[in-house]
Amino acid sequence: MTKIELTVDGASVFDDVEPRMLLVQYLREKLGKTGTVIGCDTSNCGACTVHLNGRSVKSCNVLAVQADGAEVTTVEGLAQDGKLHQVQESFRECHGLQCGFCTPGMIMQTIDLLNENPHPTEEEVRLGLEGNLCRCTGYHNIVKSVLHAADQAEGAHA
Amino acid sequence: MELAHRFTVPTGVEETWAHFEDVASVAECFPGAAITSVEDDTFAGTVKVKLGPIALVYSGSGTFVEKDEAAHKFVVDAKGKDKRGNGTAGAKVTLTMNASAAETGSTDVEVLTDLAITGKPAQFGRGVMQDVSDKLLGQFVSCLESRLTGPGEDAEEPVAKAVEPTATPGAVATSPVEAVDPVTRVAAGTPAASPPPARPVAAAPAAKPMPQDDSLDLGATVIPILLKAYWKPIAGVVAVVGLLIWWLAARD
Amino acid sequence: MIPTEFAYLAPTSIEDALAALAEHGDDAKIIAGGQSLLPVLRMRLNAPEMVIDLGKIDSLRGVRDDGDAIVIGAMTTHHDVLHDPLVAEHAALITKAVEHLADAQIRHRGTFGGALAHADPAGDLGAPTLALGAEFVIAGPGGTRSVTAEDFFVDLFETAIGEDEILTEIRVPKHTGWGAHYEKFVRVVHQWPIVAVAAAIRSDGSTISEAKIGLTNMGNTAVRARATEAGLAGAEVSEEGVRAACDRAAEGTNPPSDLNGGADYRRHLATVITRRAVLKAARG
Amino acid sequence: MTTTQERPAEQADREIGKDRRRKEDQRLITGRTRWTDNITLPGMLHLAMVRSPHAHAHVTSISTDAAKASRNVVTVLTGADLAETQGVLINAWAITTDQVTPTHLPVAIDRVAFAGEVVAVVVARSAAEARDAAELVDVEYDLLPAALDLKEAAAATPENGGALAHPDLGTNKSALWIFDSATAGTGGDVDAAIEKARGDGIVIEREYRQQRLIPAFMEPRSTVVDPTGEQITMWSATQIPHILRFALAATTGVPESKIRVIAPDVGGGFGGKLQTTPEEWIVFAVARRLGKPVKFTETRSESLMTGHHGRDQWQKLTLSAEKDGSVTGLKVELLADLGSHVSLVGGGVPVLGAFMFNSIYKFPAYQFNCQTVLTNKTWTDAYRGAGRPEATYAIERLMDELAVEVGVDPFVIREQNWITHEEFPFTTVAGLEYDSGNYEAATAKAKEVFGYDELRAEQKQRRASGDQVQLGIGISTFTEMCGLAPSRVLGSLNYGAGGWEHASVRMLATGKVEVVTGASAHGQGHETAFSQIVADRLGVPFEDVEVLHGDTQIAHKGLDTYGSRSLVVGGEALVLAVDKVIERAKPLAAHLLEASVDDMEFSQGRFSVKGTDQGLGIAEVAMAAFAAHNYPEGTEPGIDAEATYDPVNFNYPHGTHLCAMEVDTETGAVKMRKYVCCDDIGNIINPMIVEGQVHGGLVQGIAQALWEEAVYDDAGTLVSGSFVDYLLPTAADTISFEVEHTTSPALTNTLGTKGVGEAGTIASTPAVVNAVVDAIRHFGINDIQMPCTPERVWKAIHAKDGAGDKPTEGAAMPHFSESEPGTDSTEGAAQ
Repeated sequence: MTKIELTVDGASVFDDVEPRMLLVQYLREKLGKTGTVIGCDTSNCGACTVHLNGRSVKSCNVLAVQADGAEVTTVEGLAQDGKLHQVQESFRECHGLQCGFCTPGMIMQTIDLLNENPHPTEEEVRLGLEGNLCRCTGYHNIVKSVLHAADQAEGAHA
Repeated sequence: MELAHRFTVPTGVEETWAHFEDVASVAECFPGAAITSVEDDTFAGTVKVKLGPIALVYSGSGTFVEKDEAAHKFVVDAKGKDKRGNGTAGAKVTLTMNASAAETGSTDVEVLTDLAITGKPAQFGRGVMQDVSDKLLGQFVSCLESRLTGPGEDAEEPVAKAVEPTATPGAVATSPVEAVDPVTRVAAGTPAASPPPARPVAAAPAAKPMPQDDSLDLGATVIPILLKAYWKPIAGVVAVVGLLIWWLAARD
Repeated sequence: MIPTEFAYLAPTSIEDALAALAEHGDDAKIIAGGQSLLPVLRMRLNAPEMVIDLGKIDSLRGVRDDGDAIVIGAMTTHHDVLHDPLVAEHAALITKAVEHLADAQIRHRGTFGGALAHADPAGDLGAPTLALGAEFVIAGPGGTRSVTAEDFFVDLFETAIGEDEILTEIRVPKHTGWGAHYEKFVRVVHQWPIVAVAAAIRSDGSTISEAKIGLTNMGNTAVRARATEAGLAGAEVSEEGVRAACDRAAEGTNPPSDLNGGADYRRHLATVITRRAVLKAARG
Repeated sequence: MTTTQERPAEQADREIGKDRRRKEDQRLITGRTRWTDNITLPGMLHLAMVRSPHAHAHVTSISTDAAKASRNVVTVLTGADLAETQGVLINAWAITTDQVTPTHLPVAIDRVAFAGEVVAVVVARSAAEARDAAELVDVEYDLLPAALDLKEAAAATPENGGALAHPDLGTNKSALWIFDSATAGTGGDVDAAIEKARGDGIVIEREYRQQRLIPAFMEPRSTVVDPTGEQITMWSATQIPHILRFALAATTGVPESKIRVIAPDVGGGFGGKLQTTPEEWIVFAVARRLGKPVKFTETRSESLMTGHHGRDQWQKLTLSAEKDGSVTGLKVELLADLGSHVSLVGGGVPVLGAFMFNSIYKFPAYQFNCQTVLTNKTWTDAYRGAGRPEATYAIERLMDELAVEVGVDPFVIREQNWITHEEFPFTTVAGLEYDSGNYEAATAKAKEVFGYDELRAEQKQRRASGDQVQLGIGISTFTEMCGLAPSRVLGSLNYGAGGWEHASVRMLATGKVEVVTGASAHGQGHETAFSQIVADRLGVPFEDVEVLHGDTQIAHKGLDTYGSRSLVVGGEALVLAVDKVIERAKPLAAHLLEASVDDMEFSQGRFSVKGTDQGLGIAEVAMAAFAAHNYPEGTEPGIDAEATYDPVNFNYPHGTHLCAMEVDTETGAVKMRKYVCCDDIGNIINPMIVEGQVHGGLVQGIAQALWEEAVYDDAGTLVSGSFVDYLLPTAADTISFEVEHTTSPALTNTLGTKGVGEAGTIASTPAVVNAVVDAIRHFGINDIQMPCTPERVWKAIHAKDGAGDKPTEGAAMPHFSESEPGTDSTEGAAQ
């Protein structure tokens, strides 16, 4: 067991974990953050995407011990005071989800993408989501959701 | 998957055949192999394969299912399973010797290998296990070659005596040896090496530190000391005893 | 799926890491970004008893200017390499290759040195570092040594890094002002390249004076397209001007055959992709 | 005759037709979800499966001692240990009375029949420890020859020494299913038609491969069973909680009333979760045996290897036509790979296509025969479209070939042969009655939006200039049968269950409405669409409707979700239930208003007395029923109602899909440039959801055309067994689509709706392949086998100059716009 100390969705966590435990398992099994899900075992699908120190990572591809000292944000930590994040709103507005299993990862990756490039083209959005698989939407409305979120943010700043 | 290798050694057929009286010496030629027991025509042992991020240990046994002294042919059936239940590996190796037509007193040796790997290493193969298979088999054959050639001979002589490449037209190159002129390859700085020592067959030490255990680091390539011609009837999807590789979508 | 049990160390200096490696030897596995290692451990295709994490060694991160070369710390993430102005200015080929390496999440976590040490022939960094003549600095118990890219990539997943050594940094000779392009051929974008070509071209816009070309997934390691490089010197920057030289791109290669294409198809692809990469590099 | 309507203008006061944002989304976008794998119960144990790495072998010994001794292991069970209690897996659809159906045990006992079959189960206190111990289970196998190749397996007999998937059965042939229009009385003799065409018409013979696909839903399957209490509760990531409960009861001896199955949030299915799985049976058996809650969640690699696969057919097709292109006959001979067992409805999948090869065309004669074949691979079953994509692919590819042969635009040949809108209702040569449709209208709209003529001009120009990038246009004018299904029809096909659906409506005292449906959504948006239907019909606010589903204790009756049935069958049941509520409420309202029942009117949620301003809202009536202080003598104090709807016919959506593909002739790479579809799915409840269904369907169909294939090696190992090798497209591999609609309301249900869940998948695959072939036909190419990989395309293009493969069969055929009809590749027309 290895001691770790980190911040998850704004709350500090102290724990003892097996070194082999993946960050996604830690979030799900020990913290009950089941909003973050596991979709594959080869880091292709991106369903487990969270932010580690402000950057999107695949939490199935990080050991919990490697997150020691880090700040982790999951899909469950996005809404503030009951108000959804703009990207969450946009996914609902544009029907960017169907079964919803890939959605937490898509949303977390979208937020990262827009942080880096607030005004992406459609092509940039599509490339920016290359690490996230969806089987329901054909991506059409996911892309629309991301572009909508970018527009809304622009509108908010204007 | 079937793989074929051919080479020529500068000894007569009977003398060459005699080398195979020792069952273990054949089995131990398999890269990473450690023989734990030999009984009549059957042997048991382990094969440890390390390749990049992967390390697997197969344990199993092999049997000389056919040994035809008159035809100078033997067939070995070997099978093993991964220690962690990741799957199995099986190989049927058919080795035949014929007096060389090209050079009196020499023997042409043909090694045909029918390989099957099951389980995770095959499931996650990214379809390229062929290359690894060739590589391991190439090392196996190199080792056999070195034993037949006998210790002490240097690398140059067999090259001179090697048969010409017999790759069939349109054949898929399966070994660097085919694509690169062997002389160039040696000249290009591949460290010259002696044939692998007798047992256990560790990979030939290169210029870097190597663990001196019984594991095979595929990296520690046994230097080809003879020019070999590799060919392959049909490139199917693939596998080899103890040849395991797998590729992943992620990168460091 | 969950890896087998292992112990974990996160040393904060290279010396401590080397000491740990010396102590645990064959039972230890180094984890850099872990983006290739962790899937292998999850699949249980390896079961190290000890995992040594280089993530807390700050000195292994970052890019610096070192006269005629830039030096990239082995633990610099792909994302940081991609956005580094020194790399963009002096080794644009690397910027281009990293841009489409894996995906954003993996670029945030994966490291430049980790990917190179993994030595996947289909990895995106072998070809550009080989083409640019990078040197690999390796620390070991006896001190530090430097290995050329030609010598670094030994074989399939095999490098010149010894079992008791650690790759610490990569020195890339400056290619300031060279045009660069990394052209990747895939069926779907999250796939490993079927073939990719890294081309660095020095030209005045109409005539090529020098070309350096690395090929991805055309053999057990990244390889240089030497015949093409030689043929491009003095070539006009046009489809026809570079065609003959690029048609020789697959010479001396030994590409694999797999579900995505046979060796013969890859050899053909290499010539086309090389031509495209060269023209894009030369034309900026 | 069918009249096509424009979509009615949105009315502010009507819910139906509105782009209502989904009720489901709040929990899904915030991560407050209920996936099965999220469930944790006190004392819950975890399973790991020990699976065979061999495709076919005798299990000679299993040693579990080391595993049992491993840390935190509760027990290790083999098939023999579970033999008494594990039950069997059922085949619910024996397509013929003499179908050969191997016994399908959840845990194999003495023989394994595919790589991935479970041979032992480890139970431990954590999933990691279960996996650790699974590695220690030592299984010895004695290898048997494996039947892997479909054609070889079909030909194997004990006499010729071919490998048999189940040696004890003596054959790999499971069932031969035949439909012949001459025998059925629905058309002529196809062999006669072909024979005639060989003399004076056109005969096109082709063989197409439907490669094996994997549904690859994003949520791996997971099952939790809690035996605590009087009932055994199973949570499972399934499309079919009701069928699952029935099958568990039928095969384990546990009374159905003692089993509760819950499908909580389910992350996609696409047919892949229309299955009763060994893992579900195993978890059920272990939980019962140990009396503790047990969970099993598969890994992605297990999912790809052992979740059922789809498609996998060889199609031999013979189409006959007159010289002018009028079709005269179609003969279809299929080999369908079942895999190792005949799974839940696996054998029936090709039969679902049997009635669709003739599609929208007026074939005078038709024959379909299908041989299902057992092999030592993962079993196959429904995958989005199930039978109909295969049929549509074949006929739409053939119509393009016929157009080339005749030398006309592919639209001309389709128009010449399709059912015109005046001819509806139309009974087809396969015996189905198409109730409504308008192929002309959908085609005209699709062509216009697509810019068909402009793209054809560009194609011509590129071809003339020998452009390195060639352009191809692909057409697919599809129809399908969905809304599964009239129970009597299913009975006649020997299917083991019916095709009805159930709904109930519960009027709560507080004015809220609980709607219970037997459909079981996994991404389709039932909670939203069904709320819209109820809100409109009952006149209550959309927000006041709560849709409950996926729990056999709440939705006690149902037949679940598949085959584009939820709206057209489940929605109709809901309409019936709502109407019953209104009928039940009416006497109570009349009583409360002191009026005659005959004077009551119901409109927009309000009962009123004709000719007065007196009235009562439905919520008030519900409250009155709850209070029950004052209700008519001889009635019950309640207005809740339920209904079961059995459809009278299938449902026939159709549409025209147009696709432009660019082919890089230097590399063989194909790239989609434009995709337009115009679907006629009748009236639309929620256009936003419908478009989402179409988009997702399109990409799955496109993926079959271009990327996906489950590949086995010679030993029977699935080598595309992870997302590294099984290539799902990403956002960067796809484009935005233009989705249009025309509307011919279905005449067989109240709402006039048609199913849309599978339409995109069914239509898109042939459109894409037609476009790829169209782009390079001038190289002498008339087919590219799916998936159309760059290597296959490049080799086909370069076949002539010796750089690639042999030319495809009949490859000498020229493009229609450039040459005379008829070549020696096709019999008949050549003079």
